[in-house]
Amino acid sequence: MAEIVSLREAVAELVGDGDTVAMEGFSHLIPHLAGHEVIRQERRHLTLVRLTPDLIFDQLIGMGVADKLVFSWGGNPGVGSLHRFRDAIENGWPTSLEIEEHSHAGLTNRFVAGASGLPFAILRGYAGTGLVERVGNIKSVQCPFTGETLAAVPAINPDVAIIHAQQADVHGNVQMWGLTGVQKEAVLASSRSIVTVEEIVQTIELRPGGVVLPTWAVTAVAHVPGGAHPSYASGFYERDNAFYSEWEAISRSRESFLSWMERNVLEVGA
Amino acid sequence: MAEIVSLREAVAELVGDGDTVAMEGFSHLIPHLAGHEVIRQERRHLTLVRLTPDLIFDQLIGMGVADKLVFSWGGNPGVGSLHRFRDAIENGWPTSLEIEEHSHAGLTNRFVAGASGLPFAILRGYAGTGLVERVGNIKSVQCPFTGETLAAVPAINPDVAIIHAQQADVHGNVQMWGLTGVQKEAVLASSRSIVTVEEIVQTIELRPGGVVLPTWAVTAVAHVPGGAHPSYASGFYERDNAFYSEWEAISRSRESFLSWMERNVLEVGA
Amino acid sequence: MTRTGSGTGNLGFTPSEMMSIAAARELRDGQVCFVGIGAPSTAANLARATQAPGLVLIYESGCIGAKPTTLPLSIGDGELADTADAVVSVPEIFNYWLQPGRIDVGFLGAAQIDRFANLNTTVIGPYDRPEVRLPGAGGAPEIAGSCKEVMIMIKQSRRTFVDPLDFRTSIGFGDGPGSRERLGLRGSGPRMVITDLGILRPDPDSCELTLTDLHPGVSVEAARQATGWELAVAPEPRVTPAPTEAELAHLRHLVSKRPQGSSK
Amino acid sequence: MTRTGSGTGNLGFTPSEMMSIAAARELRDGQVCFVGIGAPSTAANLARATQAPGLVLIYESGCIGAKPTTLPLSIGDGELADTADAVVSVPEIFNYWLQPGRIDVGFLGAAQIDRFANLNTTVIGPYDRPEVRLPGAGGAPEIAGSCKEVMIMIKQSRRTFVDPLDFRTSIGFGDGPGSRERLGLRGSGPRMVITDLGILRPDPDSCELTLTDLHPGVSVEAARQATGWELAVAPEPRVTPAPTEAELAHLRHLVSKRPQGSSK
Repeated sequence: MAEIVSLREAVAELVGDGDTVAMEGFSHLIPHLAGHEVIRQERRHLTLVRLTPDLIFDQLIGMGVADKLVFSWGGNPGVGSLHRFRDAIENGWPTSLEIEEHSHAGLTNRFVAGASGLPFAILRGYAGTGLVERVGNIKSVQCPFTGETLAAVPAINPDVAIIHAQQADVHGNVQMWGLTGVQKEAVLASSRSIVTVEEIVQTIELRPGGVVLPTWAVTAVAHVPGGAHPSYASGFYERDNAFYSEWEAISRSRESFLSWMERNVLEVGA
Repeated sequence: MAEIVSLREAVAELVGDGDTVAMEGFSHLIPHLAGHEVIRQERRHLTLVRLTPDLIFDQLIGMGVADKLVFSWGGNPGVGSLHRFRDAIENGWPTSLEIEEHSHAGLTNRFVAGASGLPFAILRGYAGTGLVERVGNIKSVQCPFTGETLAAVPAINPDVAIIHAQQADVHGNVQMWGLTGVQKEAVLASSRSIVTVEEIVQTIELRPGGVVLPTWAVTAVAHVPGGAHPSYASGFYERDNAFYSEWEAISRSRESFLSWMERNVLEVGA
Repeated sequence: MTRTGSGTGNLGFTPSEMMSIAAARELRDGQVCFVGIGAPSTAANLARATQAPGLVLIYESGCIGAKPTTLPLSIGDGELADTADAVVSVPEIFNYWLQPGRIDVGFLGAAQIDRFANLNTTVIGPYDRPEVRLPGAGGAPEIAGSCKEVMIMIKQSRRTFVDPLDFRTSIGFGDGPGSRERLGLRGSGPRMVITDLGILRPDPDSCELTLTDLHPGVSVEAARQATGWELAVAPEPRVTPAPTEAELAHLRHLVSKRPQGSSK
Repeated sequence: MTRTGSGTGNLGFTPSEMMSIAAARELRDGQVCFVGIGAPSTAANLARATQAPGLVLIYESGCIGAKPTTLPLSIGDGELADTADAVVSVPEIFNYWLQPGRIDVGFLGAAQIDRFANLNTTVIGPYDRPEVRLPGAGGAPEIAGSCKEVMIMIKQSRRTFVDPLDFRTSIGFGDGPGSRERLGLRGSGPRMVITDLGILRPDPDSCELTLTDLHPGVSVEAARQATGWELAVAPEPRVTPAPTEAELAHLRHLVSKRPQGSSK
């Protein structure tokens, strides 16, 4: 059964140096405030995993939390580059960042295999792309019935998954709705999980499009209203598109980035 | 885009002799009346596919519609045997019935592979069971990353899927809710599909647990209120447990079966 | 062999009732249990009504955390979906919930069992010319393979306790020690077999089912007579505590509300 | 090369607007279109507002049949989910909807394109020491492989039309005729490349991109100058009809409602 704890406790107990940490959220329900807590607790040498690393991953990378990034699309959607991500890859600042990149379909299926207790997944993918040569983690397998060759990717089973959801009940059952990306798979693929939520309710009432994670499949729930800002939480608040745009200027230089992080993350409590 | 037609037209146009026909419904939303129409139109040599053949498959088999059955559990749930299914397998009446049997997990994954456009699916399954030797359609594959051996089953891509749902809108978009089994996969795996529905509404309002099939993924929708009886349609009517029980006596002898079918199916219009 | 009738006899409970109650007692609060229909569902719901109110029931129809107030007739009754914490598709139940080994207890019935707790629910007689065609595998092979442990409920007789099986639908301990490991199965296999006569557990070394508990009024000899092989018996079989009044009351209340149509 | 500015010049529309409008015209009512963010999303929504109101838009975030009234900034804006016929998980979008080849048109942009319409969205410069690290593959490799046909929108210049690519992120016609077949790809590949200068289509025999249409006021020479290889040109390139007032009005209305923050 999930324990309901503070975000500080959840990160302190469940995220260790050197862990592989998936923070999922496909443009919606991105666990920004949980990422800030990981930064404040000065975790190091993490392997970060996410289909769509955006601002919170830019921040984690810029603060030197990660040794490695597993991803499939890293940008500021509709705005442009992730400058901290680029600075790490192009210039090794603040540390060099190993990357393993996939297509969305490939990394998604790594999560699916992980959630399914399978060692790998097959897909029609990657054919004819440079990714096959550049990424060690793509192989092929033959169909034992038709002889066709398909791409194979290994399961990913992170140490910890961190996601944000709209609500949990007092028992730790979680419900999210709207775009739910690959969050269920990330939680089910991982050894441990932290779910930050907008609200804790007595009883969950199922919503249209509601995806429920039963409490016994979650390790910890933390009540973190606004935990997805500047991304959004359908039913609670909208995407702060202006902030995504502002991030372009904030993150472009190392100095303005660090000073923003100092003021807005390090000096702020959980 | 799905055409909205009568059940008679749908079966006449979309179900041909010799077709492989999946009629799905996992204890809920079983397309009974569509099955009756297939019987009335005297289709022959069908390969019928379903995880849980129950009364409607007993009727189809007893009326000589099928040459082959692909399934994973054939019984009258909570009551006992399917006598027509048994009579066909044990005594070849009214015709011999070839069977290919799987576990639920295996047949489910045949549908998943079919819906996914993959030639096969892998699972941890069948290990140590007699099914591996008795069913030609189970092979194994090695994980190219770990070397582990896993079961492999071929995709199933029926000619037609027939399902029952609670509602469609006037454009042919379909919504079902409650237990939805493997119906989405059956429709997506098949070349053509017929969805019978309890009601046709102007606009679909998403329900908790609602599963939507967009109109362009469906071939035909037919308005068939009560189409799942004696199984149930959540929100419309309950399971007729008494009829499931009565079927035991009706189906036990060939004579009482045929006379029931005559009165209740053949003499009834679509 | 006076214990095979369905009357309550002079003990005040039937062998079937004893079987359900003995099984229910083995489920612990907070466990996650994958439940087959029929006897396992009765026992699991009795456990929820008695010592394990937080038992999480999973039905292969897609119900996670079902809390039925009446016994379902099928594994897909509306009551299961309406009371569940989550309802998911059948592919998801098997691929995301069962296969990875996150279920504590798989709860199975069968038509035949052998000395290594392998089960048959497929055919009686030869596969190609069966005397009785049974329903088939359903969820059993993967429940048997993937759950952390398995509990089996089956009425004990020379028709059900056979060696060899007419067909091996799902695996217990296969051909004995090492079989499960060689097959790469992750679950530890059957923990116990609960019958209307007593309880059998696998011998830690040989994996062979061994009679360790007898229900009240049942003799070792009666259990031997109801077993189609030479039954291994523990040195001093325990006697199952008789049903308490509360257990019987809960069970009878549950069964009385079972939908019309159930034959077992 | 006076056509690369963003002003409307004396034609009354910008090259970017012509590109969006030319692309929108190629989408047909009732088609199912897998849309990337940015220029493709603008064109697809313009098509929905003009000649293809029944165009079905699919976004990789999980939206099937999205009907946004404002242009989304990201592929996961709330507007997309709120207006969709169905919202599904990301695994389902890729595995059940894209992979089987049920999407009519995949609509892609890129940073670089080569003469066989292969695309780069990964790096400028060497992979291990990139000059510019781009976002990466996203959904593109499987969109390019699986959709029945692919349309590409890209501004034409010697920086974008290059041979060879710095990295091949997704495939057009690979190394030429037969490449897609050898790779087992099911979709037929790029049908056209729409730029701010004109339209290029693959030669039926050689698969090489050939300039077949020029936008109003653009010369063959200008297109040649903006191409990093010797551009194949059709014998008599058509001239794209200029945007109608209605097209321009719809486009400008859409763009005016785009959320703050968009840089393209």
